[in-house]
Amino acid sequence: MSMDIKIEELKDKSLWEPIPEEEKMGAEELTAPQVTFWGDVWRRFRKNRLAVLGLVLLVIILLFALVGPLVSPYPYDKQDYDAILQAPNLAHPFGTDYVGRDLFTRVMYGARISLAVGFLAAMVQLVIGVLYGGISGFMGGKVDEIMMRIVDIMYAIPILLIVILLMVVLGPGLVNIFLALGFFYWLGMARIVRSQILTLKEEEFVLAARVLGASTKRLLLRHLIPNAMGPVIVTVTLNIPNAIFTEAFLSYIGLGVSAPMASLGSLASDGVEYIRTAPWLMLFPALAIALIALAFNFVGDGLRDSLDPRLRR
Amino acid sequence: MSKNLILKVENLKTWFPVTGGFPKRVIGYVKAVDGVSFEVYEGETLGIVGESGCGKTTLGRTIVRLYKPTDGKIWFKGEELTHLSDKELLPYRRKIQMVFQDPYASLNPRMTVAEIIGEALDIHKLYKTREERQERIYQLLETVGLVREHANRFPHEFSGGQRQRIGIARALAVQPELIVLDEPISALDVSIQAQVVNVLIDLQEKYDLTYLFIAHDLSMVRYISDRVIVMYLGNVVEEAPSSELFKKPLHPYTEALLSAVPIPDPKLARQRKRIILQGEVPSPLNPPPGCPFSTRCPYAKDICFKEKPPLKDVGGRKVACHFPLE
Amino acid sequence: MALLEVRNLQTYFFTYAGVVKAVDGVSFSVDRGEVLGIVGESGSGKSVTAMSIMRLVQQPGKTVGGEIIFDGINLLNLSDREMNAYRGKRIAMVFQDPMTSLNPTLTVGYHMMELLSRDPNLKTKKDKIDRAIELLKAVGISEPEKRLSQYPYQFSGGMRQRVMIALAIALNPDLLIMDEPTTALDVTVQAQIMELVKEIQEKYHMAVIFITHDLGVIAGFADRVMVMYAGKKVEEGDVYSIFENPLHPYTQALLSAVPKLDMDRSQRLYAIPGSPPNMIAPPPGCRFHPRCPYAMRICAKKIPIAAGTDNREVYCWKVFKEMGVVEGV
Amino acid sequence: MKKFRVFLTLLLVFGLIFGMFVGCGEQKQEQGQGQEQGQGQEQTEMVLRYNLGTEPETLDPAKATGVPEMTVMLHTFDGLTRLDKDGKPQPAVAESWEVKNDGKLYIFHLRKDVKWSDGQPVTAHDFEFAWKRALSPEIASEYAYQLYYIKNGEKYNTGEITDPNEVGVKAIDDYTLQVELEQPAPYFLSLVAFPTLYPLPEHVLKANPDWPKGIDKDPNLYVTNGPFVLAEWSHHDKLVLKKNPNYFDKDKVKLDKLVFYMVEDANTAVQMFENEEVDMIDNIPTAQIDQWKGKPEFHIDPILGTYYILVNVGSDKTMGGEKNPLQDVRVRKAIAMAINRSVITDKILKAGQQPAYAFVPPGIPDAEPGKDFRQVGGNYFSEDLQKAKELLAEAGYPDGKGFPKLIYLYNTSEGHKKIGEAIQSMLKENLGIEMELQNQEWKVYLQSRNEGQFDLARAGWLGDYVDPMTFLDMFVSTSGNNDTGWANPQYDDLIEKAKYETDNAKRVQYMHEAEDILMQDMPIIPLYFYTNPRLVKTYVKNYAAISLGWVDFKEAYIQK
Amino acid sequence: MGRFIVRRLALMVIALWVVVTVTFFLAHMIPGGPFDREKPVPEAIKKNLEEKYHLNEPMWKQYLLYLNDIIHGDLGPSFKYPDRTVNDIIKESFPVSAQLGFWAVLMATFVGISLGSVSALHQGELIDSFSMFFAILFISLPSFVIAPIFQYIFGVKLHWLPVANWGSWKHMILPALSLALGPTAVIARLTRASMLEVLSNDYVKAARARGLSGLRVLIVYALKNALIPVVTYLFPLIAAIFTGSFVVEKIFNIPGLGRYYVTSIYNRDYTVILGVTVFYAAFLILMNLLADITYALLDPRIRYE
Repeated sequence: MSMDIKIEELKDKSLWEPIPEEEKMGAEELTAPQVTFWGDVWRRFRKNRLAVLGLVLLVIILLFALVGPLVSPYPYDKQDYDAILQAPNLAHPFGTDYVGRDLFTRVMYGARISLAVGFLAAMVQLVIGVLYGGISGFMGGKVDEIMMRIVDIMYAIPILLIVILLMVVLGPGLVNIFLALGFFYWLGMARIVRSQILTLKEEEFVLAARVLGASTKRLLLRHLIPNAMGPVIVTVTLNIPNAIFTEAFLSYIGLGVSAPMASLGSLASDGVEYIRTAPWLMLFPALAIALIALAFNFVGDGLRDSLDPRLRR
Repeated sequence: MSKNLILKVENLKTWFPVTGGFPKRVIGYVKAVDGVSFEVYEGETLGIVGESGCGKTTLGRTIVRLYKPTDGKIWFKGEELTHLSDKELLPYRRKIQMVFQDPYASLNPRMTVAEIIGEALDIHKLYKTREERQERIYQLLETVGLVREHANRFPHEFSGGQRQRIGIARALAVQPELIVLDEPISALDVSIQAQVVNVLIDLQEKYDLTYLFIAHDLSMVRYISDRVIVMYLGNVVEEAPSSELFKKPLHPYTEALLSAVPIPDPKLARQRKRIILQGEVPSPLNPPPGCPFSTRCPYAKDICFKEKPPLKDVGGRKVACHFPLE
Repeated sequence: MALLEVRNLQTYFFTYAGVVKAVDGVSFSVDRGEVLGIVGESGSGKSVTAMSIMRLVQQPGKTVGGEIIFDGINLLNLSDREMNAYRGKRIAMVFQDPMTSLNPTLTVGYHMMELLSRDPNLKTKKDKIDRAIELLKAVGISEPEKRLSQYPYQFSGGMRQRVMIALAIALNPDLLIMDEPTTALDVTVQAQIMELVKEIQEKYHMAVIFITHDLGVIAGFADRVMVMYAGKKVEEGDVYSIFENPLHPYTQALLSAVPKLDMDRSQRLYAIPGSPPNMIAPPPGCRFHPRCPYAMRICAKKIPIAAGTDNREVYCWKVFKEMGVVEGV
Repeated sequence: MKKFRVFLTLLLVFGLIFGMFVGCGEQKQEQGQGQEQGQGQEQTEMVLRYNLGTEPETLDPAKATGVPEMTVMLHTFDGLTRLDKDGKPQPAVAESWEVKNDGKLYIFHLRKDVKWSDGQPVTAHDFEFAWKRALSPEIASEYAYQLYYIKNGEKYNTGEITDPNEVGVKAIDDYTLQVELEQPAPYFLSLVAFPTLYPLPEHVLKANPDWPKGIDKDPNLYVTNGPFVLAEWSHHDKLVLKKNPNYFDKDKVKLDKLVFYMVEDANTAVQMFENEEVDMIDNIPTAQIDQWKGKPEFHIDPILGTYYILVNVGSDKTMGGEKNPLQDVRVRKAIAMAINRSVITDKILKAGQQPAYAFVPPGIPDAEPGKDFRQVGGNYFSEDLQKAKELLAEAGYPDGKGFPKLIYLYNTSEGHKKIGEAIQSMLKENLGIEMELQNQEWKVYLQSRNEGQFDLARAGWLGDYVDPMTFLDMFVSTSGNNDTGWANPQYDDLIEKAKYETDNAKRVQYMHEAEDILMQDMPIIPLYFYTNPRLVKTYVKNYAAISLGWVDFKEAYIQK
Repeated sequence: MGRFIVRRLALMVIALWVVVTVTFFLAHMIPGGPFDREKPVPEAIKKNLEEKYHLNEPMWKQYLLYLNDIIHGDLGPSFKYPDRTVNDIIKESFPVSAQLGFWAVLMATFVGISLGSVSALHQGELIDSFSMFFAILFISLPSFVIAPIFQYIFGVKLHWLPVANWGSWKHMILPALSLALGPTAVIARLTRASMLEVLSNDYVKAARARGLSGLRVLIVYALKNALIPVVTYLFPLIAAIFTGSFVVEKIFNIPGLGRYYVTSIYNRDYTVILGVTVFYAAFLILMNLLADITYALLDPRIRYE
């Protein structure tokens, strides 16, 4: 407290002179330090141990998946019959598979395919879901009613069963997986975007833009969609591992990517029968899936927390 | 005060349908604004007061055509607006602007201040070169007491009062003639309210603006307005010049409202006799058949429950009451 | 002896951006039967002060210093269980937003019965129901029997606040803390509630701490007023002298920022320049000095010390100077 | 409070509903425990548990088509004959038979002590009834063509004639069955050991035309004449047979119970075997073979089957749209010679498979007693990289230059994928031929194969009966199985001649000549001959593993 | 509420019709038919078979025939298992899946809620990160990896539990555990998020200010309200889990409904494909409806209409 101030100290006359206006801390000084919206999110995100761990993991995994197969001394489909089913060793850190291919390279390559499945399926649902939900929420009224009833009905469709059916109809392959997944996985996204748009539509900044005479395009592109992105990004992040898992499941039932292309899911399901004799064949791909899922989940959870409007202001 | 009519509202109704049942159909209407008429003259400030749910915000938003009215007419300088399409409205959007209540919600958090203000200029193409646009933005910021360094900052970096001034700058950008101020200060701290009010008054004098000042804070309304409209349950119950209204309310609701305003003076506050209203505001879905205020009016008589009193002239003022106070 | 004596209370929030000293060395006391108004704007620390007394400051906040002596006992030294015996029973609290203060999934009756089961005098269920009805009646709720089985959503804001008050007074507490109980309400409802609070306070002779940002609300109600700014007390005194003769420039500014009854637009309101300080890095010295029209060099350097007479306390170098304590300046 | 109670009530209601399920389960549970106890008391009950691998589609002999159904019904029925462990027909219900009219007329003399499990005697009428039933269009039996050898069988089945009495099967008296054939069929005595030709209890089916519907709920409805009778059938779970007390040959039957599990997951099956939950399993995952090799539980049983590559020679263009080089026999031979089969059998499959350099697998007797058809026929080619390269160069693709990219089609499965990947890598490395792997789900694959939508396709064939014909008649130009587009009139002629030849030595000679032609033209490239790796607990004795894929436990027993 | 249910049931009929139609035509679009085998069936026999099952009729007629059957509650005969009807198959296998699912849901709910609550109460602390790490770990491994590992550890290595098959309670533990892991994590996260939201509510603060004991506030004020979204998640979860999982049922050889998802498609067993899909869809819709009703019961603020 200030009680220890000595009267003597206060005798300095200069202390009692008024502060000239120009020396005062600017009256219009901004109270908050300059941070952009995402800068603020990042600060919050950084405080979340698991989220940061997830992000670091993700960067490492992406690096391995993108660069790894390029620098690896073994092509992913190079077979070596003299090195069949080798346990992890210096030459092959993850061991080799049943035709002597380097598992480390294959896992990196598989991660690339799995991530591609995840990202692209997410992209498809992002595009369809955001557009569908955006239109439904923005138009409102009858259009919204009908569009949402369609979503309700589609929700009653057992998605996985239909995806399997579709995969059999379309045949296996990477592109078909995107199609089959994207075809149905946008439903949740559409609902999220719609409810976001519905709330945002009534926000005053949107009303303000309307009063200024902003066109529909401007309203959607500059005001509504950018502000709905928070939950959308979180959903996408959390859906990427879902897509990867679905691909893994499809691989397990024989509807995944075609050989010798390999996804983590197909590698792991190939490895299952080696659980006793060459456990690394299952272990490493499964571990890679787990790491990717963990990373995305951590990042998604972290983003959700740091984007949470209740924690802002 | 010049007596040029700038805005005329006639029997305006804004009802919101309520749906339900199976199959879905309209089962009723929230009669947020239910037959409101008034006139606004150039350069004046018309205050609109009432408690939450009285329809004052809906009225404001209907005037700027955020809502399409169910019935009635709005004339702006002789032009009827209710039938215009969005495209046809565009020129009027320049003339009639709005400032919103919540300084936190009324600015897009993803846009910088320059973008927010510049958007108004973009929509109405109010500049020729980029430099001119930039200059306009700086100018507007300075007009509301901010500095040009603020242009590239984001809204959340500003305090409530500063944000509200950004909102005002945005409205000013298109050089409007009429501004609807929808509770522009009620979300602000007391010490900040005066900043904003002063800016508003300065601007009005400088640009000869007409204000529609919507508020629930009576003391501020009294201070800033030339005339005041009191709303209750979607209806205008009283209209009078500001000073007269506060001196001598004619409607029992106005009287009760005034007596409820806290007075920052311990002695006066303790002496004052308050009129404490009983009960709750009825639902706008099912307004009372007679006078909207009849259910809570201490002076209500039989006729008040049966017949809705019209807004009629009483010595240069208007009141909607069967038995105006003497 | 005062019923409640708060000494040098410090409650800080340890946020990711830094330490927010929401309440930074505040002292005051409340006597039995006395109404203390705490006035301040958002961020001034008034609500945190109340929560500190209730020991309900939540993560990442923590009361890091000071004493809260209630009826001779330092509440900060109590265990959670011991503190619970005080809450509701000896110190009750009413919150700002009546819409969210009741559990939406429980009936009003459940809220009341749950609390009344702590009253040893009410033995049977019927006793409790009778008491609950009596309480609802006391706060002006009609048809209390029917209301007991209703859910909060079936009540209007004003009604809910009445329920909150009924809950607060149910166990006859010695001290009632009201944290902006009328801010979220319309003026006419605010008037109703203030009337009710006044009535109850007089009837039960409770001590009340009434927190508000609106000086007008407490003018007719409080005995004493404490004004807070940026986590610190700036002025305290009895209600008449504060309103008639505000000493601190901030209190003065607050009063003159509101239009008086006889003011018209030719007279401008006094607008306090600038914005409330950033609480992570508050200005040094007097926290108000950047916005103060009288700021002197000392204001930017030293935290003001208390000045004032008997029932008056002001923390301002200008007032200090005018009192002539330090010779020659 | 009220709502909280509603919530609790809701929970309670759900609890009750689930309780019902749990209740149902508990009943089963008791049964399960009973069995486990049974397994413990070896003296009183001898139980053998075998993994069938999948749920039998039906236990109606007329409709059954697969090995699992075959395996079950083998134990519940006896036909006129029964195959021994070498696949040779031995007398069963028929104690003797006469073959007349150049092999076109069979007269079977039935045992008189054979009874249905409900005590009624098995008569020749039951055979006549069963066979005509299987042929009737309403039953729509998929294997009805097994009876097309019988006079007018096909005509009746296709609706050309409608009077069943015109079909050439007739019970002369209760214990004499006369069968007239369209043409001589040397393996007809084996055929009568198959389910489609089992007898059926006419008295039961007359009363219950929907038979065998409902046998899963009441196993007693399944009236049979085999060593075992049905005791329990819990779908997709297990099927329990118990010893048939009315069986005429019951003295040879030692097992009290035979439990068939339907574990589809091969990996799970192995783990169950290790955890003493099953006594015998087939289909060991190749991944785990190394681990079991050399252990007494590990058996490699023979099975009649060949794994080969189908070559699409019928189409002028490859799947990529370029000129089809596979029409050139030199290219086909080059590919055949460039594949290192021992890598596939020894390093990938590991279950004792034999590299195949011919089509008909070993295990089929030649004309001369004691000789094997394969042994007599010998190998048709050998792996020779140098020669392969030369052939490819001769065909105009030195080092694979200009060779279009081929599509290798396989049905989705781990094993096929591995082999495909190996071949892909070998062709690329050895010949410079690029190959793209394309997997399809089984029935899509069948359709693609049938429509010629492939360049190369994996294929496999398991014999239906122990005779080269079951392999060779696939590639006649009119065969529905010949998806190669290859047609050789000479070949067709030889097969036709072999079919009607009654002199076995000549017949076999025709078939050797046919195989010569097949391997000369090479529309198919053989890879290896199948084996049937099994895990069998050492205490399981005297079972008969039949090279057609199934196991006969009639005389098996357990000795710990 | 009554009207709401009627409306939802009407929507359910439409939804089921859509499901039937989409599935019907998709199923028939797949190349190959139920009677295609490697050894092709002679044409004449195929004709007999197709006549028997009306597969020779034009597609629209088959569709109408099927619609007619399904309206009468008859899902038709199975093609693959000629002696069984689809109704039989569902009647026999659903209780098995449901029983297994019940234990899995119970396990998931109990562990999930505990993990989530602990995590929320200690937000930002180490135990929060720890709980969430494990919760997320649970959903990070595909069940076809976890299940064989369980079999190996608890069956082959430790001999504690049977590797597979169906029968005693012992047989249920591993598959139920495999099934429960994913939902456990979801419930844990859901509980955490909703608990955090509830804890930030004024009524929790107000309850504490009234001096109610910590446990009471936790259960009556925090947990009870936080569980509302969890309970509503439970119903769709029940729909998903009670109808069985292909992977778990295949690996543990459980005679449940889930096995038919994939196998019926592979077999082109049209009626089973349709039957299983329609049953699942109907169950899902019913559960969603129950979820909404429960929501209204638990939260008095929600009133439909």
